[in-house]
Amino acid sequence: MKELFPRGQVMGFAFSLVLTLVALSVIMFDLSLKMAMIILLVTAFMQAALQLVMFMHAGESEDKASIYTNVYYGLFVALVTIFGTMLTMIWGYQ
Amino acid sequence: MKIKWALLTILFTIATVLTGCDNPLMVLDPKGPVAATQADVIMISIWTMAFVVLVVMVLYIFMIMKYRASKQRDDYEPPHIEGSKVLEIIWVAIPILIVAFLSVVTVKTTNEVEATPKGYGDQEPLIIYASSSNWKWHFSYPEEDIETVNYLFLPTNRPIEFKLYSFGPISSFWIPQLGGQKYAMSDMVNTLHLAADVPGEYMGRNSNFSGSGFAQQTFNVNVLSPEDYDKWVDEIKATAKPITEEKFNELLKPGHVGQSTYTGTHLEFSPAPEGENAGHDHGSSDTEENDSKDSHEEHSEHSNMNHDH
Amino acid sequence: MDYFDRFAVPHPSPAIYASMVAIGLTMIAVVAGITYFKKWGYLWREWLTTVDHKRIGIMYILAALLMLFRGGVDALMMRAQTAIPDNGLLDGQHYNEVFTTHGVVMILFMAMPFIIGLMNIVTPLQIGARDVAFPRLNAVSFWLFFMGAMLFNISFVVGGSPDAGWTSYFPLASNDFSESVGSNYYAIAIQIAGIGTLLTGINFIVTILKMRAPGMNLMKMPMFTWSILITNFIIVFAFPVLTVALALMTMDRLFGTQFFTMANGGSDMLWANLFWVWGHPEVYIVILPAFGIYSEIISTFARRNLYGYNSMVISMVAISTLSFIVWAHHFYTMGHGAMVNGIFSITTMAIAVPTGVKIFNWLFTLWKGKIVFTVPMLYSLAFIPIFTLGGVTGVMLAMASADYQYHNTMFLVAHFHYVLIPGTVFAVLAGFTYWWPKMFGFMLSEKIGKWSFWFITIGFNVTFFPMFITGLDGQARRMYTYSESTGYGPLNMLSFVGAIGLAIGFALIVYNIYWSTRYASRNISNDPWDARSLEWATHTPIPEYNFAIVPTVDSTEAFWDAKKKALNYLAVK
Amino acid sequence: MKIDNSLPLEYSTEENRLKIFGFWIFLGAEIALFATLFATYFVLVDGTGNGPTGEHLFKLPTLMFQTIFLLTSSFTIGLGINAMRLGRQKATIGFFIITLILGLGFLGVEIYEFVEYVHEGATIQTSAFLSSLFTLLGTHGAHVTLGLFWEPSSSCRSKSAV
Repeated sequence: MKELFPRGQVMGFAFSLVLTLVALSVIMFDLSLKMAMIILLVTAFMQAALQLVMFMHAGESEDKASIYTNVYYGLFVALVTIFGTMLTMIWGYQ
Repeated sequence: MKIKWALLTILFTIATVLTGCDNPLMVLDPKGPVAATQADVIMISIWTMAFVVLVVMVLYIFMIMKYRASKQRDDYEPPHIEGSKVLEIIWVAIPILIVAFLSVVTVKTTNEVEATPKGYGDQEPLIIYASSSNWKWHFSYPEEDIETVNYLFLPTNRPIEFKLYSFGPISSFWIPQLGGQKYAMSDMVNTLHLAADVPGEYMGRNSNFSGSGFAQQTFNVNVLSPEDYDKWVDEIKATAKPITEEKFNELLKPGHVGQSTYTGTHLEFSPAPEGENAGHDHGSSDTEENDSKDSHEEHSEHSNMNHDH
Repeated sequence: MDYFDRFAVPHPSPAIYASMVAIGLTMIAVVAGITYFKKWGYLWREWLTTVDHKRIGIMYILAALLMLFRGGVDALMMRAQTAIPDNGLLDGQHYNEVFTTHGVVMILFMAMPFIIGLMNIVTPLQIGARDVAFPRLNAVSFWLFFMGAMLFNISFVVGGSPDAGWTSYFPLASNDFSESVGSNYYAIAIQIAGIGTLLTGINFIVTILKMRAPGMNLMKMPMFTWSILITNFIIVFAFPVLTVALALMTMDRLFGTQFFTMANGGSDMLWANLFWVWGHPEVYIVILPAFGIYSEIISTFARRNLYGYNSMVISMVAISTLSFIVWAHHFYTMGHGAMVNGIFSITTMAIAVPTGVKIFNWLFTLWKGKIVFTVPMLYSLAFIPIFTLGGVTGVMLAMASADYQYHNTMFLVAHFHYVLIPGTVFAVLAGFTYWWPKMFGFMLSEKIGKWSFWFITIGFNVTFFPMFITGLDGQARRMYTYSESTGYGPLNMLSFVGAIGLAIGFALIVYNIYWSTRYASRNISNDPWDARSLEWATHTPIPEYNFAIVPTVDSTEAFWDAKKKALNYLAVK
Repeated sequence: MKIDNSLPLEYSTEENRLKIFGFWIFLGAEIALFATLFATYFVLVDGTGNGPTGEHLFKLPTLMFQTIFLLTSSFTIGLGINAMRLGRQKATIGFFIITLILGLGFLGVEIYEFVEYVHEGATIQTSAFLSSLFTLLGTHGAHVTLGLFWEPSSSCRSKSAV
């Protein structure tokens, strides 16, 4: 039975639940918008990283380097798209 | 090397056209401080880039003249050369310096053209609402309480702030000899700072494609001395009819309408999309010049009207 | 809207009827010809259902050439209409459709498939692979592209071409201002082709990263393969943005959503923003492979190895990263403050640095070389000065304060044609001529090729250089007419003359294909150009499995080195 | 077919190795796709027009359920793959079925949520904010749905491999 529940995965699951609780706490306690956004972003990123490494086995094959490069490049493009769009569409008009 | 001669001839013609004063190109023939700044930036960049082109061309001509097969021995074996750290660092470093120089110029002048022109800061700017609709321009002078269609009168030596917005597709408000263009859009107001030094008649147009009547969406710009300008305003006030909502809606219908003049402005019944009328909020405020007592209801009417084509 | 109206031509003109008849007659002729020669079985088995990367590549190039002529006819019509002031050849609406389809067809259905075709044919051969990683997916990609292209092209027969510019800015492209169905075809046809391109991107990344010949580590890959790898990364990360943008456009037009509307909180600027988040990387998607092609050709015909291999690779990686952070320079005039425009000016100008590195590396590849002026080499050499002009005008446009005066003018039109025609069209023509003997087993005529080269190069400069001047004189782009008093007439006439030169050049290319197919010698070696990379190591015609024995590689120019050591490489010949 | 037993089951053939790697590249494209949808949402979040705002619509319990369902399902599919690698057929199928149920649960809650929104007069056509919200959530839901179809088909294949 024990072999069906590898320690790492169970721990990972528990940790992801904790991250969710932290994210939810933002809504529970009336935090400032800035604080709330920071907490949400940090937990979201940790959550994504956790899923990639723990459950999707990003690092187990021979293509580890390519896969990580791809994911990092993807994250770079994602951040640029989101924050760049905010910059050109909203923040840039002060 | 026909192509190079062709290119050189063309370049030469350009140079003569650029420097020859008979019929200078509009953008390089500024009649106001903003356009002058921009013409200066353009000339700085042309000279800098001419230097780059020169370096490339010299190297290029040298390489293809000297190393063509017809000039080599038959048994000549070109060597294997990996590259050169020194040379490669040089052609990274020099472009970086050039780009850095142009960056400084850009940032400085962009800030300049986005503000009241230098030397005009002590004067109250003349605010003109310039709105586009298919395919015409409406100019509202809140200060004088008059409105013109498809032509503009401006005084010299006074900073002018255009408030740009659109009753239809994105349009771009452009008077090349007074300064660069900016978009007029339906859900927000853009501010364009210009000023004119020299009285005269200039071309203005929408330069952003907006449908089948776009080519003719032009307007005349008449720059007058302040006295003549005041005279013109008085004359309008004495002769023109007031603009009504019906008349304005009539004007908004797609088509070309020629020039016309009215007393009063459409801002009273159809306010510009700024402040609380803005389509979307960009955080902090655009300054509230518009003191009409519109309510949200009126605004939604206005945006519906945009929609009912 | 009546049911019939959705399919009828909204504003029939003789030109459209003529094209409809021409399309109909051509299709009948093609079907009749295939039936007469009993080629249906051959066509079906060997081409339509093929998963062979070489044949798929050839089909891509064939489609691209067809589209080149479609877009070229559009271009000629535009130049003819503007050749004289107040010309009445086309009306405003027709002109708008013509420049819209010219833009879309040339970028998405000519440049892209031409490059993807060359990449299909050459990349697996250059890395010593037997096919791409997912051959069936590759065929799916091609057919998605082809169907997208055909859907876009028949739009003007069945409902009217899109008329809002290739950028389709909202609200102009919304139901309010673009009532005909043309823009729906735009959204859906490009979407279909775009998904095909995205799949190609994934396919080639996996192929290049996983299927290289033993010994060929990343820094031993030929430069063309490098450029394709980087291009495909840009495709994979940029095309999803287009997918989303077009989906939102489709929903706005067909399902009444409010993304880009003028009321209910929509934002027309968001379309412009998303379009260019994809659109700027797209420029590099069509230009980086060209850089790869030139690197191969210049080093082959200078008879020297590529100068500064490492800096060539680094500069392409730098360009790919920068390509994602410059898009706002397409709308400096949208009203952001000096801060945003300053940032994007600097990132844009920064691209000049890695691009400059490449120009100098090519120049120094010629150094101490032994230059042979073949047709592919002529295109590559003409590229350098013309592209330099395109590049430096790009730096000028990047300067926000000055861009307020260039934006939306013929200056901009001149700039991007000075970048895209030498940067992409010359490259695909060079690559096409260069790899032609490998594809078909005979060479294209050098003599006719040189004639078409000179017509194209001179015609190009005569067409587009005047636009720099009319742009600075205040001529906006996309104007279907202008009055005589503007003084734009003579230079526009010159452009038209140049366009005719270009047309003759392209017609000569077709004649060259015809002539060489009939008369060129079939007796050529596997390596007729005395080239340097692996695709020349295998037999001509290329066997279906490419290489009987997968070659082992230990340098960037494995095939060249083997020839020098007089090794009977791969047991060829 | 050459089978390499030193690697986990999924990697044992060259074809599978290419497919898994290709799927990772595809995930890169998915990152860009969702980033664009998020960017759209962030830009339009204040574009509520005359429609309801997010504060008015969002409810904590449905959010909670959805999150927990999804997190647990990725945990159970991980356990399923672990069991598959151990060759425990029954456990594998059990975990896969639990995953399926969790996925269905998520979709159920999402559909319920959408119906609620529409009842409150918040449709995809009401405002830019709602257009972007429905599109973002809908695209995610579509991914979960695709996963639901894919999972049984791939587990059938892996069952035959076990």
